[in-house]
Amino acid sequence: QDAKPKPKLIVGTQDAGFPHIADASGAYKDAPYEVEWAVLPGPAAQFPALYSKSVDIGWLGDTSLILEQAKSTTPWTPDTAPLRIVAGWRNFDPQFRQLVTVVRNSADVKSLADLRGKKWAFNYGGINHLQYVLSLVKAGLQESDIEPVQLGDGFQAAAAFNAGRTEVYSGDFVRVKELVDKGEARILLNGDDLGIPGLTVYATRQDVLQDPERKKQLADFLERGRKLWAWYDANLPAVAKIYVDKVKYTPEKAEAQAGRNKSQFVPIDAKLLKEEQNIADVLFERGFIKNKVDVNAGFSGDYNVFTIGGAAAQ
Amino acid sequence: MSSASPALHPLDPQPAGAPTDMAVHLRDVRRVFSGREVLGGIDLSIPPGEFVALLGHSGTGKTTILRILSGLDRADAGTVQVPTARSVVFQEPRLVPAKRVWQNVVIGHDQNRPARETAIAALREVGLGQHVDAWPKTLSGGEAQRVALARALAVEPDLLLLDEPFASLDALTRMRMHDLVAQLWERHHPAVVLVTHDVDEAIVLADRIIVLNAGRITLDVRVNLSKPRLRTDARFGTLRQRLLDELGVISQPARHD
Amino acid sequence: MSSASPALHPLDPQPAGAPTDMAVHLRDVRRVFSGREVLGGIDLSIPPGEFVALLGHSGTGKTTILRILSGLDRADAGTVQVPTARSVVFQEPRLVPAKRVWQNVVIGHDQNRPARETAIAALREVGLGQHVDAWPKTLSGGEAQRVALARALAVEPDLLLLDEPFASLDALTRMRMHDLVAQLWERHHPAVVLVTHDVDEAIVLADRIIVLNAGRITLDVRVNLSKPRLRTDARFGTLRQRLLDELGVISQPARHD
Amino acid sequence: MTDALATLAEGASVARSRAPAGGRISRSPQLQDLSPGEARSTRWRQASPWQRRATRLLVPVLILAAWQFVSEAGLVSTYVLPPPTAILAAFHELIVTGELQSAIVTSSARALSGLVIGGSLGLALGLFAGLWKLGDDVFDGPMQMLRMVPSIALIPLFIVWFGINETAKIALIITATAFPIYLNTYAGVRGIDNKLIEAGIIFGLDHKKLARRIILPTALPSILVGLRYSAGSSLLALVAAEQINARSGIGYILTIANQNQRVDIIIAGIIVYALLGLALAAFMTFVERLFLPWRTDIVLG
Amino acid sequence: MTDALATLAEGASVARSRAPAGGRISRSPQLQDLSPGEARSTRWRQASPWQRRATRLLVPVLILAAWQFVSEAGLVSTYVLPPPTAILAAFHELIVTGELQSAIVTSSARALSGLVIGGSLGLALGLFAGLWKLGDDVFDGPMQMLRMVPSIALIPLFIVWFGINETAKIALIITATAFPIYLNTYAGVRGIDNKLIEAGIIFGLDHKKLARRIILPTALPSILVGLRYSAGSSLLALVAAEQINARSGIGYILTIANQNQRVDIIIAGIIVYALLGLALAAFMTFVERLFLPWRTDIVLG
Ligand SMILES: Nc1ncnc2c1ncn2[C@@H]1O[C@H](COP(=O)(O)OP(=O)(O)OP(=O)(O)O)[C@@H](O)[C@H]1O
Ligand SMILES: Nc1ncnc2c1ncn2[C@@H]1O[C@H](COP(=O)(O)OP(=O)(O)OP(=O)(O)O)[C@@H](O)[C@H]1O
Ligand SMILES: [Mg+2]
Ligand SMILES: [Mg+2]
Repeated sequence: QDAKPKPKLIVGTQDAGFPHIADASGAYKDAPYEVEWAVLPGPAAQFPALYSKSVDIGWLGDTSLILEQAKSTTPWTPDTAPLRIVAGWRNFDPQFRQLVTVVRNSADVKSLADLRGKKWAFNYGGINHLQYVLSLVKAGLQESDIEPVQLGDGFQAAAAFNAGRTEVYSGDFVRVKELVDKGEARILLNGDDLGIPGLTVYATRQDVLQDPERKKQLADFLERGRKLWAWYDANLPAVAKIYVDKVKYTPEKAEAQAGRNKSQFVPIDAKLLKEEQNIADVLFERGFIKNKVDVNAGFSGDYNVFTIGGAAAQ
Repeated sequence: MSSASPALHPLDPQPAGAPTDMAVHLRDVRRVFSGREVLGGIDLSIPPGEFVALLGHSGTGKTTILRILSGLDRADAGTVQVPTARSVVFQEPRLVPAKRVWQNVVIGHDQNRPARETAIAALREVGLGQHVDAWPKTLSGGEAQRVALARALAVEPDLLLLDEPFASLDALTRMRMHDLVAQLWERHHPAVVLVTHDVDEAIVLADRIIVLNAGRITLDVRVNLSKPRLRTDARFGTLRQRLLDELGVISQPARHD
Repeated sequence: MSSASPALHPLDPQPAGAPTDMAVHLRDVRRVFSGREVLGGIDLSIPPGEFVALLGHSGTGKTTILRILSGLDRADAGTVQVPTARSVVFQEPRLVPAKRVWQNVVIGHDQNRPARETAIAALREVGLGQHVDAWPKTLSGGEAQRVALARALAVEPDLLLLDEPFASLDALTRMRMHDLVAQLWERHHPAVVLVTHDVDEAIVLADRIIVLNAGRITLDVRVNLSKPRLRTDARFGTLRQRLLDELGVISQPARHD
Repeated sequence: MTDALATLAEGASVARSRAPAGGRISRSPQLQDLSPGEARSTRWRQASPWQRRATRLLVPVLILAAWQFVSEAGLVSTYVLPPPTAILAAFHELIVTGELQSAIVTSSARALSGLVIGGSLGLALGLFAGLWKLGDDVFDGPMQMLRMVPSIALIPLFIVWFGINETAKIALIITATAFPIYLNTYAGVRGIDNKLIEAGIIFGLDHKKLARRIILPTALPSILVGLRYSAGSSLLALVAAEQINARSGIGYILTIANQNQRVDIIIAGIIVYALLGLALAAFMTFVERLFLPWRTDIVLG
Repeated sequence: MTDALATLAEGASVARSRAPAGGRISRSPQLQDLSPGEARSTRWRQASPWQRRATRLLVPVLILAAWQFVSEAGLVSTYVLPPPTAILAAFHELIVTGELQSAIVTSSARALSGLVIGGSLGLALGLFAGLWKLGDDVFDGPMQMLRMVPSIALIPLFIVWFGINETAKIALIITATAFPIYLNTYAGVRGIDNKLIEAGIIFGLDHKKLARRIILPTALPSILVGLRYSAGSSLLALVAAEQINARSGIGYILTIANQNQRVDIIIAGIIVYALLGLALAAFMTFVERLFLPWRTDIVLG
């Protein structure tokens, strides 16, 4: 009886395990449209896929869109922004720190001021970089006060720190966890200390937001997303198993990964926008972006009702 | 010669004043290599079907003339008119090392079964029936030269250019090759230009002998001896002597029979 | 010959039974190419300083013998003993296209100023003083052959191997080259093996003439004529005839003076 | 011929001792025995096939040993370089789940399609630019420019042009493979001896036949070097190509492992690449033997 | 020679019409005028240098025009492919800040040091493996494996081994450049005509002199193709190398732009690479003219 094929909603992700988790949760099983996942690591692939309509919903870090917005010569407004964030999520469990600034004990850093002159590994762009920049701000230092060691990705930065080539590291915690556990290094600052929202977000194009049919699908997709996170929370071992089976994590790391990725949607509200605006301003002041950004244009709170539910919607 | 006046080539209108009854027509042809004039004004007309031998010291420009006649080189000045259908035996064998001997012989033909038969026949004629499927690199010097000869004779040119084709052949094989060239010439009378260093060979084969010296023609004689030409013939000896003198060879007693 | 019994080579102990007074010693040498026996048991001893000419049809194995003597090819069976110091004129010029003519001549020397002088002197001797700095590709066939000759004569070998070194030279240049080789031989008496297709050339130059036929030596004669050898000499004619008969060439009247 | 040249080594080493000195009138020649079957100095070329095979394995085995030593001595953190045993375990994991097998199949298919298209393109353009000035003028510039574009930088553009499916991946591989064959074809064609071309023209070959009968066969050794290179590039390009919405493949495994910090899998992946490289080399040697039967090798020892 | 061959085209196109048919006794030959200076069919080879230069520019200009059109017509979002004017602005930005100039200097220095070391290595190993079986056995395997290692995957390892300074960057470039020269040297050496080597040995050249006087000069065309490739690779390897603690360089600019999604700068960077590729090609052509004066080109038209 189902002669007409279901419409397709193509959703980008940067987590190769996520499509499997989504399947396992059954959250999208009986949706009136078909959800197709596209694994595209990094914003450099997500953006063109969005723009070229290869995907309808992209998967980004929250600062990625700020950077994208800053590039535009014509300022974005809520109506002209080509892309808008419609939902964001993060983990609130303090046990699963994501972003950290870590120092080697041998470096003899007692206070933030002692960071002066140290070799500091980080990777450019994205959230790890934000951790580095805001750590500097918090310590009251300029880049010229330290010896920055900039690397291509977080893994390289961690390798440099783990190999003893630098004394300080900013970035993802798990990559240096072993050193911290062994007592050779300690956490100096974490993301929350620095007011980094650290959201992963869904962003979509204006044309999706303006098409009534697509809008309905988007709303439904986000509402089912909430179910997915609920299932995830209740099935951590199953998720860990997916990470082991499908994307080759070691069991220990899979467990950590499953725990760390356990998330809930965050309302796109004034509080969040304030934090985001702060980040945009710091990036501008420090010269990392060329234009001032009004984050209201890139964030849409219209779908809070679906991600958070009626209670949080006002 | 039995040839009629040749048809004009449709693509190349005859330059005014060029004789139309000649197979080869060179007028005041010059060639300069890096400032040195190698050919200094060559005038030469060869009627269709004439067999011309070209003598001259090493480095006087014989190969250069042949290259211009073949179209492989372009004169710097002068008029050059040659038949469209030309065939060449180069001074080196020039076999494609990546092709077997028989494929080299019929390199210009459609390479099918009949072509292979043609090649085998041609190779048998030059005494290489055993080397049909060999690679060129495994041939002896004389064998390679004969393959090149077979290749040149497997087509039917109006102008056949032979650059020392028998240089590395022994006396017996050389005589067989003379016969072969004579046969081919009998069959359809191409104009032939044969470069050789062997004065006797020139007299035996050619209608006309030209001596080149320092890039100019210094002698142009007709060989008015009936065939087969015997070295015992007094006129043979006289002609040989004249050519050797022209070439500056001090007479060897043995050459005066 | 003026040579004493040669010293033993320190690295290669003399095989038992091999004569020590010979420059070249081949015993029952065989060579097979892809199943075909090209050399079928060659026995040949050449004392130091002897000038040997090697005659034979195209493809009988002359070059193969020279390659074995030069050390470039290894016999399949038999004994081979040759002097350490050898020099070769190959059947093709084999010049390095990336090196100028003079560098090719002294390819084995330290390439400094004196080497260039040596090269220029050698090139003058072969009549190529003008082509010292030319690239090999710009040479005519005979010029390239003469460069190869100059290269071979610029060293002082105990065994000189010449594979048709005069094939593409005109009569005059050829005679000059004969003189050059004779001079070199006078100077320090190397053993020489000269492959040629010119019977007269063999008689004029060699002490001893060997005819090869289908991979075997079928004639080995000494040339007992005093030098300079005149073609008018009756014994010259007799020897020539004997060689031509051995090579299977039907007597040409002109050859019977 | 190989043997012929091998024998030369001796002749040469002795001939060298000849002094090109003054004008002695007579001399007693130093003799040399070149008889077959003589006991000669043992040289590598006389090593048995087994000896040679052993040597081929020597370097890899040495590397492995050094690696295990470095790991066990704790000279390098296992984060960065896990011990060989850990890599073995990673291989086990990849093979048991069937991932490696399916990756090789998927990736090979991608690499091969890209290689076939890119290679043909490179060959055609290389012939064209090598033989005709017009081709040279029109295509050489763009090719020289194209080859300098880092394929990573092309990903966003290719996503836009070709989408996120197979087309984009194969397009990336094509750009990586076309150039080496182009360059080597071009050079191979330019390196052909004029004399052969001249002979071909005299014997009535038109351009097409000239290309097929003389130029292609004669330039083939060079073209095959290009193919060797392209085949390698096609596999390497998978690392970039399989970042675009891939669910399997060797490049995918590497990318994911990189994101997971599974150094053991990264190294296993590198080893798979290395082995593919060896297999490729062996295959190309076979292809060369097959297509270049007329070539004789020179080997000095 | 070039001219000589160019003239052939005509001869050939006519000669082709000759029928290899039966045994006519007499025939009137079709004649052809080969006089110099005759008006001949206009062919590309007779184009003036200006015409040829214009053609060389044609394709790039066409691409530029198509690009501007596509951008203006709105066929591709400017986010993905900004119009040429935007790229110009990006260039302006890079030049005004002095970034581009310093990047070219820094990167060239890095690329050159890597190229010199890697190239020498590849050349030495290529000669060794090409000429000696022992070298072939010991080095060919590892080289064939090494070339398949994706350089991105080597970065963490190199950080540990070589640190975070220039050494690690240059080491990465070395791995990228050694292989192409190795492969082409190896092939070039294997392709040398036996006959020349034989002559060299007969005239008393030991292995070293043989390599210097005959093998190297004769294999040089092939080695220069390898150099062409390696020079390109050295620049491309910067994209990976300059991820390691770099603050300037072309690769750095590209990486940063990629992470910032500054498509305009990425494209500007690609253009810089393309121009470097052209400059490299021109330079290599110059080098080839300089080092291969004995070579004659064949060009069919
Ligand atoms: N491409 C070239 N560049 C420079 N010089 C050349 C070139 N081709 C030929 N020559 C020179 O022109 C002269 C004539 O050469 P050509 O080959 O015509 O001589 P040849 O009469 O055939 O001599 P041989 O009998 O030795 O073959 C020679 O001195 C040669 O060096
Ligand atoms: N490498 C090889 N492989 C196969 N056959 C070969 C090889 N080298 C030579 N031959 C064959 O051995 C035979 C003898 O060759 P060789 O070169 O010794 O003859 P030649 O007497 O020098 O003849 P020419 O006077 O023509 O130079 C020839 O038939 C040749 O085809
Ligand atoms: Mg000539
Ligand atoms: Mg021979």
